[in-house]
Amino acid sequence: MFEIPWNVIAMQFFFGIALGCIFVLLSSGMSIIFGLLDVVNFAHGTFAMLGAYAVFVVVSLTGNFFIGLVSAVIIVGIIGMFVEFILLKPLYGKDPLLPLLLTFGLSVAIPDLIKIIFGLIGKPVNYPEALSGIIALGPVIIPGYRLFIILFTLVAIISLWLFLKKSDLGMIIRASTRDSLMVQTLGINVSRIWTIGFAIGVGLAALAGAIAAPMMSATPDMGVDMTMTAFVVTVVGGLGSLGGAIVGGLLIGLVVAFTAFIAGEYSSVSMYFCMALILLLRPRGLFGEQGRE
Amino acid sequence: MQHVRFLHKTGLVMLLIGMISAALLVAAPAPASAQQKTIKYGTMHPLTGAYAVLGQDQMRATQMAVDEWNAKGGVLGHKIVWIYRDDELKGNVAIRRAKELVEEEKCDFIGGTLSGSISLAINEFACKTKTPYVAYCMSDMVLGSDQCEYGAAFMVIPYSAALAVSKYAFENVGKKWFSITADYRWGHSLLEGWMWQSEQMGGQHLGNVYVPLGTTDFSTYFAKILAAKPDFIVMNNLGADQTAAIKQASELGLTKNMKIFCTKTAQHTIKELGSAYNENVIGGMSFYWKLRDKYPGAKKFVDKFMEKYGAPPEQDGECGYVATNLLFMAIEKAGTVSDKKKIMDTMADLKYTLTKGQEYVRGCDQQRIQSYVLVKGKGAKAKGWDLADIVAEIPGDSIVMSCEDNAKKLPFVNIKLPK
Amino acid sequence: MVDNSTNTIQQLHAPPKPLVVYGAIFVLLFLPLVISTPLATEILIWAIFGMGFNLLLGYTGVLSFGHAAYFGLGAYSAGLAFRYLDAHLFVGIVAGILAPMILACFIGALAIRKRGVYFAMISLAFAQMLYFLALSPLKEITRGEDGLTHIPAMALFSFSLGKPLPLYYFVLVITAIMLYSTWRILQSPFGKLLQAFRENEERAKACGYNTTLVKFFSLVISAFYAGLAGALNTVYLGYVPLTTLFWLTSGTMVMMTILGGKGTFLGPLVGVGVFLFLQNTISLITPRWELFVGSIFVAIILLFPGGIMGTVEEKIAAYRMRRASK
Amino acid sequence: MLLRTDKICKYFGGLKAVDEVDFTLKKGQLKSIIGPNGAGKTTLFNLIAGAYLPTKGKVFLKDKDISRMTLNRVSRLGVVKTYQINHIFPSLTVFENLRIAAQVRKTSFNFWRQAASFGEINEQAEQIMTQVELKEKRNWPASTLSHGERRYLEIGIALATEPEVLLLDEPTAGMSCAETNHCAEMIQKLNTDLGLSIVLVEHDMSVVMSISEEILVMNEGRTLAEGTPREVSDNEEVQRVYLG
Repeated sequence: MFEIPWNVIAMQFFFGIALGCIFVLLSSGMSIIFGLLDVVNFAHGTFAMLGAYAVFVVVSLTGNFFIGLVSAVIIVGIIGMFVEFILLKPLYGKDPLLPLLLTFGLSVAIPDLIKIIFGLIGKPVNYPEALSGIIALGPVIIPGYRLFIILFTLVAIISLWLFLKKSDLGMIIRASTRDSLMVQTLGINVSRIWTIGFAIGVGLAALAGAIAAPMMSATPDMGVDMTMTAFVVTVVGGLGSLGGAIVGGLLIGLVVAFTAFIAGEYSSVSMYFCMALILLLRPRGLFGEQGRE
Repeated sequence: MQHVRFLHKTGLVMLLIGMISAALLVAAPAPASAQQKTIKYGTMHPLTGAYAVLGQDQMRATQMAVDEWNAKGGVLGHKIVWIYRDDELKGNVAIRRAKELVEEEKCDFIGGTLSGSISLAINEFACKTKTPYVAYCMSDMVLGSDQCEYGAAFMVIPYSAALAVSKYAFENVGKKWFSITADYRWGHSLLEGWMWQSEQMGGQHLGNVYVPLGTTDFSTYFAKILAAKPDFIVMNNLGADQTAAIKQASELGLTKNMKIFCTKTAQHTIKELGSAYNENVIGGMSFYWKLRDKYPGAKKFVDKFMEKYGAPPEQDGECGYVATNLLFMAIEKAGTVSDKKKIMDTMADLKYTLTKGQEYVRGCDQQRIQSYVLVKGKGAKAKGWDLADIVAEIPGDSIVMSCEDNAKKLPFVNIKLPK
Repeated sequence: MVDNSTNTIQQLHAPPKPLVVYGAIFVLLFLPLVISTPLATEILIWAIFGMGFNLLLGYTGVLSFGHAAYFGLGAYSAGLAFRYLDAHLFVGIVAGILAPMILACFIGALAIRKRGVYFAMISLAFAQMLYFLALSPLKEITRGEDGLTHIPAMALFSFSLGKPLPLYYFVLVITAIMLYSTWRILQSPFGKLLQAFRENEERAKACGYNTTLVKFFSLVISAFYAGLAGALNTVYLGYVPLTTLFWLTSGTMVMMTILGGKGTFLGPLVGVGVFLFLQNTISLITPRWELFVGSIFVAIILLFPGGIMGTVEEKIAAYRMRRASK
Repeated sequence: MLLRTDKICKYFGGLKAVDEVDFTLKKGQLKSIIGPNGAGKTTLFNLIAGAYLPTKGKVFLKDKDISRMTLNRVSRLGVVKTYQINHIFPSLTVFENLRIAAQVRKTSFNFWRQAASFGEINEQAEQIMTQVELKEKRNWPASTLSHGERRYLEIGIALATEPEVLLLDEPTAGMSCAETNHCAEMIQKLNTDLGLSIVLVEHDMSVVMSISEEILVMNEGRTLAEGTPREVSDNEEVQRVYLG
């Protein structure tokens, strides 16, 4: 074997973490939705795709990527609210598979809608000027944008955690995740909490899509892969666990990065192997609660 | 119980009657088709899926060509009836469509398809049913055992594209190269072409990474490439994969101080990439609309297409236009609409000038010998459809192997691809 | 006597009368007269796939979002046997059935204990794993993206299956056998158990049934159907496209079954027929047919969760109820 | 001793739902468990039936330790529970509801022979249908039955699995006065005519007092008193819990 320089390994590690951060954003949204509503959101990647398009639209209007990021979350969050309110609400309390099937239907229909509105060709989103440079730490070269992804995800996840832990609304959401009946008896409109929770979940997905948009452009069919990744990460981390989504996301990011380095053609299958392994060793996922699986 | 048994009996009797009539259906000779003066041409295009935009272009260009011929009064006095189907870029659907076109719609000729792998399957089907098939895509179907007298490929074949781009690269940029290759047959064919050329021209292949189709994160591959310090990077991939790869190369600053060669690129890829596709990114195409400044045929075609559809044609559109024309030219020259063998033989020796300079179809393997165009991106200066500038046009004869070699897949079969 | 009225009421999910089985086969005999033969053949193949899928989703209540794995594995096993071993038609089909059943045993052992949505996700992920394996790492055998070509034309007792109509009737014979088998299974103690299980898993358990085993068997039987359909698909196409393993194949199956009516005997057949026919027709009008199909699917989930046949059965039952009460 | 628990406990987090309860049942006995809401009656039931795993302690059926067995295995051994809330197969007919339960010991995984051709199973289902007085509703979907009829069907399903011990969880819940009395009669008949051992959780004191041989009184997860109906009703502590 030839020697692998340490700086390449360091870069690989860094890229893996950056990739993992996108997975973290994706799957934490998925986890919140599942924990709160017991809904497996098959259209999760589709909402991420909408986030990418939202950032494209806002950037081409305002020219500012960061406004784009924030408005992507808001726009998609509002779309999510409507989706939950009109389409998902009638299905609660029925067969738990119905919401999954419904969101699957959305994941088929929405990309075509996007094709009609924005055309068949994807839309470019440029790297924000301020972050497009590279940072060289000796022989280790780091793109500014990836560093931004990591820091931004850190901030996003910490504020999400603070929101859930400290704010009144956050506490109600967490309580509803545990036992929505109990919350209802306290005189709180749980139905509204669900809508908000769904909006937050797809908002996080939109954030993931928006932040990934400069790296791969916004294309109508980009959602499917993201849904799959979110599934894998969620199963690895444990269904409905936020901590699991974070650790699982980073883990899968690193696994993909190092497989790409060692044996490129295995990179896309590696995360599925990882999932199968976890299932064999620890069926409920890394952080899953017993009995929820 | 009695009741149920009765139902069983009725059912069986019914079935028996049905079976007899069905047997008659199978045995009945096909109704003799009325002698109408039409010929039927059926095409398949991926109108849904990731490459829908290219499928749409193929379809439009075919329509344009058919309309032109019909306006001239058809072929040999026969009106051309053209139908098209969506193959969804899926193998099973494409085969179903091909079967429908041939067996149900009784098409005399079929064409289209965008995916090389699907074209191989359709080619096999066309051979079995002896239906002439004109493929619009880059395909290895004219090589080795896949070659068949009823199949013709009118896009540049994969290794030719690689030879064209590599020739330019080794002559003008440098010798040390690193490649990113989509991990399937098409990608491998391109890589073979590059490696062979590299041997001929003294290039130095520093390494290759295989990337599964549909990969969206390439950053994890770039660390390896940066460490190798090549003169230029070669991308043997397409569509969304290429978009992501170049975007992320630009993120690492690679498009600022290194050249990137895309063995095949597309107009819409350049558009999707926006400013990331700058002057350091050079891509290959079999046709770019700016050829209209060079050839009157191209000007006629591009202007008409623009006027009709509001956007310049992709190379796939141009290929569809030429392929459709060649089919009808062959029919006209052969002087028969029914002797398909003769039509294919005639097509195999056509010399013509349509959208580029003078070209010809090579007799032995029914492939169109055509030039390959290299374009250089314009980055942030791109405006509307003015996305790139032509830097070179490599003549067609210089990038194909002889028929004997093609039949044995030489010399590429001897290339040892990296693991 | 009360007997009269009870007979007419019957329950909603009554086992189908034998006439329904024969009637369905009778209608299928003439399908190539109405629609194109390749389309009709494809409908039959997908209908076999759908019957097995319905047994699992409709009758057992387990959603597998990775049934492409069984379908695709069946297709590849048969294709590999045909191509490399020059296997006889039936040997290839048997290979195409066995391999997915073994896979189902493996996935079942690993994941069948999980809750519904969890199983759906895991099965999907396993199917994707197979897809990516076939795409890149195993491309030497599977030919990757190109799909498996050069599969010799099949013949049945020196009777060529290369022509569309003989092929159609060959597939129809198998479809008829499977339709009848499904009907038998539904009438059997095991079939009854499946339905009881779907109705109330907890109670079935309290009755002493090992419900995990029920789900497991149901999955394996379903894989049998999927594998058979996959193998027939290979015979029909003379080619194995990689897309047989892609998740969209599973997704399409789910849509077809829901559309036709899960848990109804004819549901999969009707669902497959309507879906493929619609797709075929709408795609001639607009390339954006996915928007329509997706929206129709969403509307069905919201308004007619019983699908076409479920709604029809409901209407018939309601009509009979009204007549009986008069 | 047919059935016995040994200091059985079930904790849900900090809540001690059942705490060191010793419960015994002799063969052929009809024993009731009573207690105020939240006393842990249903939890004890579920522990015996195998629906819950005990936190501590053991359950014995004829000296065989069944504490770690799952619901279906315990059921196969002959300890079968019914449910407080109706747990039937709603869209199957009454007859099929019973037949499903009746086939469990005979032919659960036969997937080719027609169910209708298993004479013995069908006869058994018919017989139980008579016992629980649902003969007239034979071909009706269970979902169309009245509440009282569903309660009967509930018992019928349990009976069809040929239990040795029948655990009835509030069989008369939601029934009218007349229905309740009728149901009590039926339960007593099962006990005397078929010799079934029955454990009954019941709210209706008059039913409990009239048909039970012995009563276990629970409060806050623990045993409060045990004895014949008379002994229990004379117990001061029981009176305090029930009145105060």
